[in-house]
Amino acid sequence: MLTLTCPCCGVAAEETELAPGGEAHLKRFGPGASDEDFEGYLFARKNPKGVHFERWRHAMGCGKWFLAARCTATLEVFGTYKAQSPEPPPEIIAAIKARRPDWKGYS
Amino acid sequence: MRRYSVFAVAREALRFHAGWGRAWAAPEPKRKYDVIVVGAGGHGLATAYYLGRNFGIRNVAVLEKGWLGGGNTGRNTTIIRSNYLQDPSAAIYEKARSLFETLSQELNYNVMFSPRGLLMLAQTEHEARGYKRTVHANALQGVQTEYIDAARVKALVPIINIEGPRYPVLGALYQARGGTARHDAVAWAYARACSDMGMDIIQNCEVTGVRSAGGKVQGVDTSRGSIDCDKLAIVVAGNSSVLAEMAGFRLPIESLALQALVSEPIKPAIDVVVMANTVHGYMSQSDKGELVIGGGTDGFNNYTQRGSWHHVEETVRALVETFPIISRLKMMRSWGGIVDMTGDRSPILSATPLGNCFVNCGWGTGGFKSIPGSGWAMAELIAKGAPGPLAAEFGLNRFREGRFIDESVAAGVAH
Amino acid sequence: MSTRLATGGRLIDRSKPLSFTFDGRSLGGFAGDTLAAALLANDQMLIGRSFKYHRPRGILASGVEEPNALVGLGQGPRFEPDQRTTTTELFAGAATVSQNAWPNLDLDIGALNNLAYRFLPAGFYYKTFMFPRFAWKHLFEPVVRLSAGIGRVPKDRDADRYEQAYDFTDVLVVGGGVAGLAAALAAAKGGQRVLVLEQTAHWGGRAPVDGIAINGMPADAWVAETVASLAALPNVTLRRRTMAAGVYDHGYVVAQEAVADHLPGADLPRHRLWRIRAGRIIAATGAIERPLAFAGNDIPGVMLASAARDYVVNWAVSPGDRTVIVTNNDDAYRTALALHDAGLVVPAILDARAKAAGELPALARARGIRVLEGRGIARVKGGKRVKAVEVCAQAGEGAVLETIACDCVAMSGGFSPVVHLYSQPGGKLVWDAANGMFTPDPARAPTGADGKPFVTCAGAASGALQAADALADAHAAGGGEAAQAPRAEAAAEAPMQPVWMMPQGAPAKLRFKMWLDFQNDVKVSDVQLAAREGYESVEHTKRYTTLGMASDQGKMSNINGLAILSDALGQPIPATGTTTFRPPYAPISFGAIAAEARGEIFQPLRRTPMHDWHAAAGAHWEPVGLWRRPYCYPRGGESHSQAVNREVTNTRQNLGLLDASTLGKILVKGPDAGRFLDMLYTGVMSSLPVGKCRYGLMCSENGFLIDDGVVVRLADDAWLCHTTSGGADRIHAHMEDWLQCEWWDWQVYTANLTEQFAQVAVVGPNARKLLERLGGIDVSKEALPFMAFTEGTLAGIPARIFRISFSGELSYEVAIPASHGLAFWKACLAAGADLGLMPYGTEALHVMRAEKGFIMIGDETDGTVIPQDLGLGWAISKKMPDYLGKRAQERSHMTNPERWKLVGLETLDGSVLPDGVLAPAPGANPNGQRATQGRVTSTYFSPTLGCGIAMGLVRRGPERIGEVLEFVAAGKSIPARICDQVFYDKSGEKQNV
Amino acid sequence: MSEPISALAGKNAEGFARVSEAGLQGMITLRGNLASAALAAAVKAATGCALPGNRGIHTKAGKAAAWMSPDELLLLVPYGEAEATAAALEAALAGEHALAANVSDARALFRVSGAKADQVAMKLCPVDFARLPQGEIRRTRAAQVAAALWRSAPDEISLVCFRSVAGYVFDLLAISARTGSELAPA
Repeated sequence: MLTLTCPCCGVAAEETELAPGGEAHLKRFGPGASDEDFEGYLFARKNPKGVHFERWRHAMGCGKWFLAARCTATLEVFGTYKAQSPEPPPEIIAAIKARRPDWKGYS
Repeated sequence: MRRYSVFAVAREALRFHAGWGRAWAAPEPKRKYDVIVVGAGGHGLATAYYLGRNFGIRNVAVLEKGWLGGGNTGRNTTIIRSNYLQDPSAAIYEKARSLFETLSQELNYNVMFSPRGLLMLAQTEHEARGYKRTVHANALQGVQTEYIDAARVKALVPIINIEGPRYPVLGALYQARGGTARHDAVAWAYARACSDMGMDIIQNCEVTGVRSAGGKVQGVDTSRGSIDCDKLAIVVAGNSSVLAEMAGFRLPIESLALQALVSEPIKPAIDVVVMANTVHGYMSQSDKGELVIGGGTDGFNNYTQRGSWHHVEETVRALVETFPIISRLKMMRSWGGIVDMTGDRSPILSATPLGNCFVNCGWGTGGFKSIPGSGWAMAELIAKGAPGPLAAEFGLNRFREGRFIDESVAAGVAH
Repeated sequence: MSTRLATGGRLIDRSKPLSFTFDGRSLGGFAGDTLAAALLANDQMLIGRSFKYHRPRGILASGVEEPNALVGLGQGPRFEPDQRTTTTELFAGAATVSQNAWPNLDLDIGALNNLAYRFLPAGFYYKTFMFPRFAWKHLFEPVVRLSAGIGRVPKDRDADRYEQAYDFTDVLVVGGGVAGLAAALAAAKGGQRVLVLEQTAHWGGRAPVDGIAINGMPADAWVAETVASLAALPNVTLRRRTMAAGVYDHGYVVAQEAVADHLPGADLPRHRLWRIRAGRIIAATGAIERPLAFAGNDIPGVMLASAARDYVVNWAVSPGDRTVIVTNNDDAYRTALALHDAGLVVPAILDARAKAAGELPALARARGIRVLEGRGIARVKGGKRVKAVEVCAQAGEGAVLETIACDCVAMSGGFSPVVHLYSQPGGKLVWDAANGMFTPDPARAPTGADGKPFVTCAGAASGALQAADALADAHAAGGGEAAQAPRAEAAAEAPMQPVWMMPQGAPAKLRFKMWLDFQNDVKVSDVQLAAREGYESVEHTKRYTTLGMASDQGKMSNINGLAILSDALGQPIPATGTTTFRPPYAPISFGAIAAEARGEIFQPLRRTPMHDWHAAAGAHWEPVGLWRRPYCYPRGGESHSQAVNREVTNTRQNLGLLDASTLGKILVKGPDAGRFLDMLYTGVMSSLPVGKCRYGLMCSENGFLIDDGVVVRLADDAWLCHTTSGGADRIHAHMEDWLQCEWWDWQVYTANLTEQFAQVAVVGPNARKLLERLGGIDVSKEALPFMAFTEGTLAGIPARIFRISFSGELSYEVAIPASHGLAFWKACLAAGADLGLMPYGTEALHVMRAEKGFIMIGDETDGTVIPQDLGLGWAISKKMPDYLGKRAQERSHMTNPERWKLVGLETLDGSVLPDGVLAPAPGANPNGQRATQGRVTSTYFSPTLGCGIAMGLVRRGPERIGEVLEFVAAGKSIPARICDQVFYDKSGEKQNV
Repeated sequence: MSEPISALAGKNAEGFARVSEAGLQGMITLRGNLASAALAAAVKAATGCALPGNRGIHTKAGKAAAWMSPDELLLLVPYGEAEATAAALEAALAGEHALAANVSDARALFRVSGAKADQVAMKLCPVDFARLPQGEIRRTRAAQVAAALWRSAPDEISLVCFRSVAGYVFDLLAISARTGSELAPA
C-alpha cells in the first residue's frame, strides 16, 4: 500500500487516492513517425526490476499528474516530481544514486 | 520410471512407502543442450515436455532460479476455461483445456482436473450481449459454451444472490467442461515426465546473462556456470522484461502484482467456478474445502509478489455481495504473484530480435489454464523456428501492425 | 478427567456463571472463560475430528495457534464455522457444534480412513484415481470433492454488520504482553504517537501465568500499573480485542477489532477492520510453543505445556488429574509446578535432555516430582482420550521402559518467536541453532518508503525468550535507555535441546503415528516420504503433504516439519529455509473486509435529479456505469418489450421525454482550446461557429474509438463537450492527462460540469409545441435550426436548448440547473399531457438510434473498432496533420481493406437477429475454426418498421450491399441481407422540420 | 420560477455525531493563474477572502475561498449569488486565461458535527485527522467516492461530494455515526 507525496499539493496520499499511469518520460510519436518509433512509444516498456520512473495522478485529490522514482523490487520511493519534467531532475537522480550506488543511471 | 497406480500404492503401504523413488532427477548442468528453457513453471516444463513428445528433442535443460512450479503456477486460482471471444485465444485455450482432459492419464500423475463447470455472470445488459456474442463465436470455434438464464444460474449455484440489488444476475456464460486442476501437480507431473525423457530440470539455477554472437544466441550464464545451447526459450512470467533485457530487446510488458486468497476450509458449498466480472471477483472451492478467491491486478509495476490491501477489499466486497453466506467465513491466507501484462492483454509466443531466442510470456492473469496449449504451441515454435497455427497470431509483430487480440471486449476480464 | 478447580482462575468471574451448549448438551462456564476453557472445565476432551483421517481431536493449545479445537458457533444468520474455541470468549447461550464428524462426534463413519491410514500417505491421490478415466470423472472426482472441508456451510445471510476505520500513528506496538507494554511506555515517553494493539481481552500476555516478577512486583501488578500510566498519556491509544492481521508495504497495517463477538445481538458492528498507517511497527507478538513429535501425540489429552499452565492459572481448569510432562527445555517445568501447586498429580517429567540440572528442575524435584532425564515418550496409549504413556530412552528406538498411567500429557518442544508481521512485508530470518528457532535478522529487516527498516520484533518475538531479556529488548526497541528498562526476576533456565523426533531412532511404525500438522493429518512419515520423492524444497514438501496449510497456517507444525525435512535431506535447517509468511496472521472475517459495502451502498449509486420520480413511475432500471437509468416504464401489465415498443411509437408519433442528465458535459476554455479539441477529436472543432453544435469522435492514441458526442461552441474561447453517460469522468481525465503531461504549455482549462445540469430530451413531432407552451425561448425553425443551440429562460428556469437529435425526430435537449431538474421534468409532463407526452427509457433510445443507423459506443465499438470501420469518414478530418489516434490508424492492419465495416442488416423473414451472432465464411482457419466474415453489433425489433433491424460489421461490408449472409445461432442458419444502416427517414427531413 | 432543491433537501441523522445535508450552497470552480494579482483581487471581491495558500481555506462572513489545486480554487458564496458571482469573476478576469463556473448544483455539502465528528470521518477517509488543522481543506476519498473536507467549526467537519452520490455519502455517514460504534477504546 504505497504512500506517495503529491508534489503539486503536498499531500502524502495513499495508494487509494492515486491512479497509476505507467512508465514516465515517454516521447510521443505522431503522424510521420516510423512504425518502429510509434510501436516503441506505445508499447515497448522498460519495466525494470529496480529503479523505475512512473506516472501517477492524484485522482482523489488535487487531480494533478505527477511523476515518481520508485524501486519496483523494494517499493522504496526516491522522490516525486512535476509531470512536466522531460527527464528526471538532478535532485531525483542524486537521491537515487545515494541509495543505489550501482544504478546505471537514467537512459 | 516407477508407474503410479493404486496397486503400487498398496504394495508400498505394506513396507511403509519406503520404496518410492524420486519423482524427477536432480542433475548437474551439462555444458551444452540443444534447447535451454528458462523457467521451470508450468509453461516452461510443458514446453520441454512437448519438445520431446512431439518433436523428439530431448537434449533439453529447464533452468529454474528457485523451485520448480514456484512462480505463478503455484500461486494462481487454478481456473481452467476456454470460453474466449477471439479466435486465436479460443484456439489455444481450448487446445489446453482439451489436453487437460487426459493429462493425468498421459503423464501418469493425477493433476485432479475437475471440469466442474464455469460460469461468467452477466450483470448488465451490455455484459449479457457480450457473453451471447461469445457463445456464438465459441460455437464456430468448436468451444462448447452456452448462455443460461438466471434461474439456471441459481440452480447451479444455490448460494448465489441473483437479485442484486445493485447488479441482478441476468444470466451467465456457461462452460460445462471448464473447471479447475491441482496447480502444483501440473508442474510436478510435467517435471516427472520431462525427467523421465532424460531432460535436465535444474533448480536453484538463476540465469544471469544471455550470450550471443552474430545476432544469434549462444548460451546463458547462470549461478551454476555458463551453459551453451542452440536454441533458447524464455518462459519466465513476471520476469520476462528482465530476461529480455539480458537478451537485448524490450517487450510490450509490465509486471504487475495479482493477489488471491482462500477461506478456512468448509464443507462443499459451491460446485462450480463463478466469475463476476462486473464487480471483479471470482470464486471456486478447493478439494480441501477452502473457497479460492481472486480479483483484479494492482496498477503499478511491482516485482515483490506482495500486492496492495485495497484490492483484497474490492474482491471480497464483490463476493460477499454475490454470495452473502460467506460473510461469516474468514480469510485464512492471501498471497501475491507477478503477472506479465501486455499491450493488448493477450500472450506473446514469438521469435525475438535475437536469433534462435524465443519468448513465451504475457499471459497476464490467464496463464495456468493455458499451460498445456502454451507448451504445445511453444514447442512447435522452437522446433520449427516458426510458429504453427496456434502461436501464429501471438507474435510480437502484432503490436507494430496494430493487429491486437483484445479479450476485454467480451465485457470480461481475463482470469 | 479435566475439570474446574475449586479455587483460582485469574481471568474468570465465578460470580457470573454462563450456560452454553456443545452438540446440544447444556454446559456451564464463567464470564472470562474462553470456549476451550469452558469445554475443558466440563471434561469435554473430544472437540472435533481431523481432516483426512477423522482422528479424534482435543484441545492442543490455549491461543490463536490452536489447530484442533474448532467448532461451529451460533445459529441461523449468526452461524459461523471453524470458530477457534481457544480465542472465543464465552458468552451466555453460546451454541456450539463439533465439526467433521458424521453421524456424530463419538462414532464417525469417516474414521474408517483412519484404519486405511497406511494406504493414504501424503499425495496418494496424485498416484491413484486415474484409471479408468471414466471412473475419475464420474466416481473418484466427485467423492474427493465431497470429502472437502471441516466446518459446516452457513445457510443464511449474515445478520450482523461490520465497519472499517483508518488510523495513523508514529509507533504501532502489536502485542499487549509485558514486552509490548514496556516498548510502548518507552516509545510514548519520547512523545511520539503510540498505538498499542492486544488481540485478547487482557493485558499482560504470558508473564502473569509464568509467575514472573517485574520491578519487584508480581507481573499482574506491574501490568496494571503500566497500563494505567499508558492510558493516562494523551499520545497513547490502547486497543484490546484487536489483532494485527497483516503488515503491508509503507507501514500499512490491517487489524481486526472484535467489537461485539462477545456481545452477540447488541446493536453494534460485529467486527471493525482497522487500516493503520504506522511510521514504525514494534512486533511484540511473543512466541508460540512447539509440540513434540512422538507416536500418539495427537490423542485428545495431549496438549502444549504452556497451554496446560494457562488453563490452570487463568481459568482454574485442570486439563487432567494425572499429567505427564514431556519436554526438551526448562519452561515446561513451570507447568509441572503450576499443576502441582494446584493440587494436581504430575506422575513424572520426561526430559529428553541427558541432564536436567537447572533451577526449575530443582524446584520440581523439591516438590517431590519425579524427573526422568534422557527420557521420552515411545507411544501414547488411548483412543479418544489419553490413558497412559509408554516411556522410552530418547536416544533409543522406542523400547518401552515403563508405562505411566495418566489422562493428560503436557508437551514442550521449545518456543518459536512469532515473526509473522516482520516477515510478511519481506523481513528475513536467521536460524538460532541453540534454541532451535528462527529469529528476525536485523540486517535484513523489511524496508519502507524511505528504504529504512520499519518493523522491529521485540521481546520473545525477537528471540529473547527469558523474561529479563525480553523486557530489556522491548524497552530498547521502544527507544528507552537501558538504565530505565524494567527488570524482571524469574527462575534462570538452562539451555533447551532441540528434539525433532521422539525417540530419535523411532522406526517407521512409530513415525507413521507422529503428528506434525494435527488438522491436516501430516505426520513425520509424510514429510520423509516427500523428501524421498524429491519434493526437496520446503515449498514442495508443504504443498505435497499439505503441512502447514491448515487453518493454523503452520503455527504448530512448520518448524517441526522443517526440521524433519532437513534431517531427511541431510542438510542444516537454514539450508532448507522457511515457507513465506502471508497475511493474515490469524483468519479475519470476510464481513469485516467487505464492511459497510453491501446492498444499496455496495457501490456508489449515482442518481439524477429525477431519479426518485423514475422510481415512483415504476421504471425498470438498467445499470449504466454507476448510474441507474430507466430501461423502460412498464404500464399496467406490460412486458418490458411491450413498454419499449409503446415508448418508441409514441415518441415517433407524438412526444417523448428522456432523462439525459447522465450525459457528460465538459467545459473546455482558453486561447488554445480549439487547437486542443482538434487534437482530441478526429474532426475539426476549432472551425465550429459560436452557437453551433457538431458531432465528434474521440479515439485513443492506439487508434480505437473511445467516445463520441456533440460538441458545442459556447463562445470564442469556450466549448462544451458532451460525452457518453459512462464516459464523462474517463474522458475528463483523458483530457487532463494530455493537457498536464503532453501539451502543458497550451492555455486550456477544463471543468466537468456533468452534474451541474439536468438534461432532458424533448423528442417527437410535438416537441416544439411543448417548448412553446413552456414559454420563454423562441424555438422556431428559424430561431433555432438543427444543430444550433440557444440560451434563455424556459418555464421560468434558466435553460440552454440544443437542437440535436439522436432519434431522427424533431428533438431538443434542454439543460437546466440540476436543482431545477425535477421541477422542469414535471413542468414538461404537465404541459405535455394532451400532446401525448410519455417518458421513455434507454432501450427505446437504443431502438430509435438504431432505426436511424446511429452508432452506440459499446455496441458498434468494443475497443477494437476504429472510426473508419463505421463509415464515419465524414467525421474524420483529412486536413488535420495530427489528432490522437491518427498515427495508429495508419498501421498496416488498420488500413487493411479486408477490415470488417459497418452495414445494415435485414433478415429475409423480418425476424430479429439474435444478439452478437456471426456470419461464417467458407472454410476454416488453420486452427480448424469456422472462418467468419461478419457479426451483428446491434439488433432490435423496430416497432416503427414492424420488423427486425440490425447493424453489423462485415468484411468489405459497404461494397456488398444487397448480398445475403447466413448468420448462425445455435446451429440454426438465419439469412440476412446487407443493406444501408439507415432504416428510417433516410433523407433526415423529420429532424429538420 | 420553481424553487431550487438541493440533493437531499436538508436530510439529517443523529448518532454519536450529527450528520446533515447542508442544503443549497453556492459554489464556484475558479481555474486560473493563482499568482495573478487580478485573480487575487477578483477572489477578494467575490468572497472577501485573501487568496489561500496550498490546501488552505479562508472563510469570511459566510463566504470562503478554498485551494483545490495549483490552478484551481473553490469559492463558497450564498446560493443565490453564485451565478452572478461566477459572471463577475469571468468579467473581472476577461483579460487573462481563466475559467469560472457555477458548480453549486453539481455538489452536495454535508456537515458532521459534535465532539466525536472526527470519528465518523475516520471510518471513511484515509486522512490523519489528528494532523488536519482548521483552515486546511483536504481533498480525499470517502469510501468509494471523491470528497473534500475541512473543519468548518471546532466540532464540525464540512464535506463536499458530487451531487449524484449524495445519497450514498449520506448513508455512509449515517451508518458511521450510529450510536455505540464510537471508535474510542473501552
